[in-house]
Amino acid sequence: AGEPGEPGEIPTTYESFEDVLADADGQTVDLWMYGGDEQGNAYVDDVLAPAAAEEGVTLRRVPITDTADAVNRVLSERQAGRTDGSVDLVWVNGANFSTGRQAEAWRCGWTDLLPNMALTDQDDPLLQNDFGTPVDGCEAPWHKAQFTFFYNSAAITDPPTTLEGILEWARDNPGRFTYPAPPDFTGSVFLREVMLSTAGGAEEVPLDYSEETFDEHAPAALDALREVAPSLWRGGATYPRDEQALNTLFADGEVDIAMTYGPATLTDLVASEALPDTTKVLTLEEGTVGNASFLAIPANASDPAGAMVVANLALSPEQQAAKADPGTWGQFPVLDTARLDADQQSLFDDLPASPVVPSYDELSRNAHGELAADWVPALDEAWRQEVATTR
Amino acid sequence: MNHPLPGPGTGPEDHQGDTGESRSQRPGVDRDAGRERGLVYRRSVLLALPAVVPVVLVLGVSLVGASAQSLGLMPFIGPPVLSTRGWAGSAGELAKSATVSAYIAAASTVLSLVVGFAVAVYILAAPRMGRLVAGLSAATIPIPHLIGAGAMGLLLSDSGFLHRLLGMPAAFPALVGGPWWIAVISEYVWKESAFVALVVIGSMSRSMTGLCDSAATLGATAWQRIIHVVLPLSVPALAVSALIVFVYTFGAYESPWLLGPTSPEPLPVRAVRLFGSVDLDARPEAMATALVSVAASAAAILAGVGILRARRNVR
Amino acid sequence: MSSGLELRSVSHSFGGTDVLHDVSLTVPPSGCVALLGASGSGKSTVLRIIAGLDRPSAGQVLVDGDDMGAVHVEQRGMALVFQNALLFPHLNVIDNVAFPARMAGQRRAEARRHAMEYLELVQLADYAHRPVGKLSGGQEQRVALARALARNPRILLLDEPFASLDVQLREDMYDLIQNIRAQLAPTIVVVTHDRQEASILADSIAVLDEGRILQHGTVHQLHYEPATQMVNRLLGGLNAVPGHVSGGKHHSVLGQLPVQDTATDGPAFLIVRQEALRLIPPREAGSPTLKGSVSGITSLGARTLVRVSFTSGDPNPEPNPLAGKDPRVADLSSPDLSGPDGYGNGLTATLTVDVAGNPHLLLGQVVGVGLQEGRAWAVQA
Amino acid sequence: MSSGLELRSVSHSFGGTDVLHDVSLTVPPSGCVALLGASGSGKSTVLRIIAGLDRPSAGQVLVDGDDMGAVHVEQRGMALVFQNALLFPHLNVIDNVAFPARMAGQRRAEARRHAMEYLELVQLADYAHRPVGKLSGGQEQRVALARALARNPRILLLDEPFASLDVQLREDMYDLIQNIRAQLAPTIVVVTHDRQEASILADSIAVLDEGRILQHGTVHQLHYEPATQMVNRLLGGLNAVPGHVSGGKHHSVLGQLPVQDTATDGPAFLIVRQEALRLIPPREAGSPTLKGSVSGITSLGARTLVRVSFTSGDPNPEPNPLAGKDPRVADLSSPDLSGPDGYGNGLTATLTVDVAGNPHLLLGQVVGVGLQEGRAWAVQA
Amino acid sequence: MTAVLPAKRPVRPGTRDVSVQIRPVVRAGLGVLLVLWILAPLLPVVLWSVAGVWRAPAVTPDTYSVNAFASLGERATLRAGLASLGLGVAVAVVATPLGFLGALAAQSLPGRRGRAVDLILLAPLAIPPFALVLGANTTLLRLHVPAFAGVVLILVVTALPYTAFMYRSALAAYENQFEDVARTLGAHPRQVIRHVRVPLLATATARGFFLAFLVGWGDYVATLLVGGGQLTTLPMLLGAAASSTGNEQLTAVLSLSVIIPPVIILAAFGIPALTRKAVA
Ligand SMILES: Nc1ncnc2c1ncn2[C@@H]1O[C@H](COP(=O)(O)OP(=O)(O)OP(=O)(O)O)[C@@H](O)[C@H]1O
Ligand SMILES: Nc1ncnc2c1ncn2[C@@H]1O[C@H](COP(=O)(O)OP(=O)(O)OP(=O)(O)O)[C@@H](O)[C@H]1O
Ligand SMILES: [Mg+2]
Ligand SMILES: [Mg+2]
Repeated sequence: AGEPGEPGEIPTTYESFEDVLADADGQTVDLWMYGGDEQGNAYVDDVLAPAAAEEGVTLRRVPITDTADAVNRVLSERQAGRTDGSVDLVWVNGANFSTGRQAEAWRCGWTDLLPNMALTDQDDPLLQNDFGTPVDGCEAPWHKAQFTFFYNSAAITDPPTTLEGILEWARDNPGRFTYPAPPDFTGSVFLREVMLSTAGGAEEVPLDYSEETFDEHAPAALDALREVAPSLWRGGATYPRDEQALNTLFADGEVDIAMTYGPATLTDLVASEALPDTTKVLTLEEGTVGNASFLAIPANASDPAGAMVVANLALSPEQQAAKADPGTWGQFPVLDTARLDADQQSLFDDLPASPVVPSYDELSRNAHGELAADWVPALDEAWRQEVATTR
Repeated sequence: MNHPLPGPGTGPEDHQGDTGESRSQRPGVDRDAGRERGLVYRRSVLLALPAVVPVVLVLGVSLVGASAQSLGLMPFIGPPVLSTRGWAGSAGELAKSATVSAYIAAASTVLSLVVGFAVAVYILAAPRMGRLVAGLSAATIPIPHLIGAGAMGLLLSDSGFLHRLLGMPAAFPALVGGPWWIAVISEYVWKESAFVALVVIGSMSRSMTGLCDSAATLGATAWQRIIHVVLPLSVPALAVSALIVFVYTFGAYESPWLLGPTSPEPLPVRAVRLFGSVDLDARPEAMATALVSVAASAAAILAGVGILRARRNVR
Repeated sequence: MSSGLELRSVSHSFGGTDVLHDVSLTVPPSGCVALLGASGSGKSTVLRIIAGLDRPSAGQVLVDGDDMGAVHVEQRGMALVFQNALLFPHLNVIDNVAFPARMAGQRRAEARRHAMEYLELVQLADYAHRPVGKLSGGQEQRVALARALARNPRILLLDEPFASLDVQLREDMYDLIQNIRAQLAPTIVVVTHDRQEASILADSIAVLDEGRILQHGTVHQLHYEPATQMVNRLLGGLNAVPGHVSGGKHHSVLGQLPVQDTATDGPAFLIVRQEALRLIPPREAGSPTLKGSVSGITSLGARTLVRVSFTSGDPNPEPNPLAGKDPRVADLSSPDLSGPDGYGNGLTATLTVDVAGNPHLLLGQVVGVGLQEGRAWAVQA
Repeated sequence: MSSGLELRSVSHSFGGTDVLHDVSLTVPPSGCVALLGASGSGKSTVLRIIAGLDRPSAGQVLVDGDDMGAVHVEQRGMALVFQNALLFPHLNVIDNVAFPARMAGQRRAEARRHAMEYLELVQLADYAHRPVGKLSGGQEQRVALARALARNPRILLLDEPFASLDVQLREDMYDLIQNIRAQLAPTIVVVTHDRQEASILADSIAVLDEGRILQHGTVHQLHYEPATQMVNRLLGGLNAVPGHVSGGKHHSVLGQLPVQDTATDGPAFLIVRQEALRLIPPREAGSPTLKGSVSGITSLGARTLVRVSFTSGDPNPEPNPLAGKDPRVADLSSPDLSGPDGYGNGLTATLTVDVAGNPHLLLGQVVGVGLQEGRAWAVQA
Repeated sequence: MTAVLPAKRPVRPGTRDVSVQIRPVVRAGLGVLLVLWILAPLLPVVLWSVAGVWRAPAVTPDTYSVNAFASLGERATLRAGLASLGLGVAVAVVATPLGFLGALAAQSLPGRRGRAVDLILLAPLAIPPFALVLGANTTLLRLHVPAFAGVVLILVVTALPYTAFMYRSALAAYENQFEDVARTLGAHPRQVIRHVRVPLLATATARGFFLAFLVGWGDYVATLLVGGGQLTTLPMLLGAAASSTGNEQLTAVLSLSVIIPPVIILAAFGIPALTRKAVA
């Protein structure tokens, strides 16, 4: 953010990255991102921000508990007609991105300017669509993630290998399984995975949302969840508020299986003993959903050039490699190895392996893409109506 | 005949409070009194302005904004379209949420008053230990509800501190996320009772000790002194704090969100969830929910202030 | 320094109840008026109105002829010592007394020095640094007095200022007030229930009853020439013999007594102060007495009240029994009890006599009563 | 119903300051003791300790011989009327009076009926439904009294209960207390500054000074045979002639006067109450007088205090000037002013004489002073 | 209250009122219960702040560590602390006098108008903070109100009910007669306020100021949404830390860092003032 500009000012457009660099010099970029991830915070503060400073950009991290807060802020500012927005860059994906797009809150068409975009695979579906919403150059990829289950190997010797198996295991072990209540991000994903599973596979459900397809596929999933509910933790009378609450249950031995959309964090959680060292990742035969997360620039950002510089920097092999180090953050890179030169490749090859989390290749075997964002609220609301309130 | 005009800055209580009504012997008197009452009145209004104006402005803007959003008149995207969907679409859920909120607020208020008054009396009655309790109780006031709720969660949740202290019995009740909102209410009572005690002690005049002595020599036991002297003299303070506690717990979000069950949802939890929803169409509904909470609280305040002032006139 | 004070037809009511009716009162500059009156008669209200704390519902307060209506309390240059001391609880003793000086803009040290002098006057210099909550009742009253004096007022209003002081201290305080009067000569209005105090402090006494001024006159007038029986009672007069006045004489069980010229004919009480009567041994010759029998004895410590009952049928051998040196005293031997309205035809009357020490009398004993300085006064019944 | 009350060597201090020293006091069942004492001498503190509101730092309070140490205030069956009324602000007048009955478990209507009777006793039935904030000072005091009486206490403690009442009402209240005593016979301790009040109400008077009991005796004893000059002053005695006692006689400017047998030799004040003296016209024959000149006149309204000064060189033509009927009165014609310690060698002495009415004297006028009932009493100086 | 002091002298054997002897015991018991009630929820927080690993069913932490305290020394944390302090003081400085004026006006205005002022002063309580903020935010943004000023404005409105009602209840117990006395002693109205009313209401002022300070010190929602990221306060750090797994220790430490400074202020000058009875 910077000096308040006049309302109604047209956002500057840039023709070349040189222009961007010129403009960016001396700007202060406010990066709004979820602040609950200590490793993430440390990476931005200690690795990314110094690198940005070398390019003449001051990077300031604004910690928030929920990305929706950032989107709300941008929307409010736009509603008020402010062009000197306080948000310059957001770590975003999925529904929040889609919301912003609906509201035309993002600056678009700027990613092609970034030199480092050339290192990504332009055809990678994860980078093309964000939860079914075309990216259209409105956000620059940052890292990839894979929905992952994990279990306590001290309690379960013979873990299930499919989602159906997990539900069956839950029925056989009353009180030992639960999932976060949607609209928690992780809980929502679990819901969709169950739907894909009850539908007979990811390919059975079209990515695009329509009421017909919803009516066709959702009921089976909801039935399955309703059926398993009595066997869940607390008999399904209540659900953990969010992924963090589920993790606490897992750590305290209340449940034996948990899940996350950010497997990168598991390494550190186990290392710091926040999770038991018997924690093991559970890979499903049918694969799980994967996504990419991005850095987006609001249309009214007051320092867009600086934001672009940071986004470009974040895509550099050095930063991507540093970020992929499980000791730093462990986030899966978005770069296409094929496009890197040998030196750059070696940066990644030299990374230590995580003792808990398998490699991205292994995790993303049989992976499928996210459904369109419209699915998310529809399913969440249906779950609230039919599963959450029935007990 | 001229009456002394009250100087600037003092309240009209200098004049026994019953200005006007009783002075009607002479026509001139009435006129003067009337003029003066006008002055007192105008000065009081001036006094009120610095406080009232920001409140009215901020609340007015907020309420108008919220109402407009609830009616679809202030969408983030697209043209404004008047619609009552935010209200009518979920009337049943709104009612259910309102009931839950009312339950939490009522239970928390009653218990806070009881505990708060007990703390206040204890502080008055026990010289040494009372000071400790007073200090500790005052020390809980700075704790934000969010932290209080977190702490209460650590204490009361399944395999929380209490459960562990008791040796992890299987029959440990569902305090956090259970059907009776016990952890939520505990947190409110824990925090708000300290507030009640603060207000009650603050309202006690110096003569309280003398009056208790007086009551004792008239045969009132310690308990009777509390019930028949301390309690009635604390009623105004208790009433005001009851109002504040009720309205606060009715509209607060942190505790029920952290410590309550997934369903049913109190009004504020529902409003926040809907407001944060990725579906922009949920905003009108969020605002409608918030406005129901506002309306209920406003009704409570209206009733409370009415009762309070009526009581004061009786006294 | 001092100012004349005048109340002109002041009335006051508290929410419908009339508390003062048409009260008029004049206090000359440097004068001191004592306000006497029954409990609840409106004395404190009068002071509050003078001070400007309550506004009268009608009438005016004038100081040196100027209407105070528009003058603020604090500009009236008056000080009021309240019935309950009302010391500021947030200030200690000396700072309470220093308050007026502070308000007048003096610096703290100066104001305290000044205050200390006044504390010495009320004999509380040792208590200067006490919190006011730790004083006895009488100490509180004295601090309140010192505080009011420290204001150096033109007009000093005192509401029962010495009620909780012991005799000795009270006398010291009387001296203090006399000194203040001699030196600074403020105009003073003092409310008291103690007519002795009123007599000592005040030039004149005003008697208030149910919000009306019954009489305002000198100490002597009020004692010996009360306007009404109520005034007599409020001044501690115990003797009011019912009867009636006709032809300048009061007729009662006691006989006929010439009374003041201004007495109008009709039913009337004969007022004789108990202090003006004395007991005379019946045998003692040459002293005109009225014989009666002792019907009650109340010891007041150093003095004793003896009630003597008279019956109209009593033999009254000596003529002019009440005739002392006063030529007005007339023949009581043939009392005319047949007043036109039949008033005063009670067949017994009681006189209370105030005697020194213990008279060693028995109930029923026959004694003579003589009027020490021969005074008789009739008031309308 | 009533109980004996005893204080045994009670001491008390407020945070270091000693307020009571070794106070012992016995009140027989149904007895009434008046506590007299200077302001701040600890009277209120004594009552609070008896009531159990303060715990003494040493000593015991016994009721009927039982130590009250462990008995709570409300179980002591006492009622205390505080110096400042302390009415409950949240209750109106009648509910204040009904309070004790309510505490004892009576229902509201019953308690109010009961309370109404007491309100009638204090003449405030009309004020039953007033908020207590709207009472005058005297009305508050009476409500407090009614409330205490309504408790029907075994022991009634009164702290200056009538200080703000007018004479008439005060007398009514005395009657009320007498009635209560006659009917319910509670044991009473009453603090007062009014020795007349003390004389009327109490069987005996205890005088407190600086936290010590100086004397406890009958009304008569305290007036005429005070233990110390302080007691004399607190009881309003104005005459203390310095001199010394030797051989059963007091020597002073006034001459030699036989005093009580128990007087020890040494410097002493001669105590003569002003009420026991009278002025005698110097010419009046046959009446032994001491001649002096009028040095001051203070009008007390119905009475007057006349100060008469005597000089040792004054011619005293008549022998035995103070000799009334008292055989103890001795020859004053040759005063021996050479006490061993030189005490009492002042060459003038002043006697104050309390006379009825206005004696019409001039300053400097020579008058004779006679002792009405011949009393002389010496206390150690 | 001397009236309920325990009897110091032991009762002689065989005398009455044994029940009287129990009362101090009951009272001590009650005291212990109250202390427990107040401290119980804080205990796990304190333990967590020094816990390394602490998993059920361990009653006390499995391992201890004070690592998280190091984060308190970080520049960002200190800056956040300063920001919180500034916000709290700003809110209190504005809301306390406004609350006083409002309370005075509410008390002196008759009937319906007084009630209206009362209602308006209490009204902010009725509006949940998020609704207040979201409703007002757009307008604040539109008017280009600087972020800090906007946050302060919103929080002042939130804090007003507290300051106003501290004064309301103190004024109710306040003896107007003291002002009468002061005026007869020559104090003009402004002096009456300065020398009588203000000191007599000092306790209420301390309380009101403190509560208003806490509104600013502990705020999250308004700081986030109105502050627009310009203002990073302790609660913002805390909120972020609390929303993830494995951060219990940091969360606990940050919680303590939010709680302890006001408690220190309280202990230093506040406790007597806050727990004392009203002066008047
Ligand atoms: N709470 C207290 N702390 C310290 N000293 C006190 C306290 N209360 C009273 N005193 C002191 O104790 C002494 C006795 O007080 P007490 O009230 O018993 O006097 P008193 O005889 O009733 O006087 P008065 O006739 O003026 O009412 C006084 O000197 C007073 O200053
Ligand atoms: N605030 C009030 N509201 C209504 N009536 C009142 C108020 N204050 C006093 N009164 C009444 O007015 C009358 C006069 O009161 P005031 O205080 O002037 O009496 P007072 O002569 O001073 O009596 P006392 O000697 O008992 O102090 C009393 O009957 C009292 O009950
Ligand atoms: Mg009065
Ligand atoms: Mg006393």
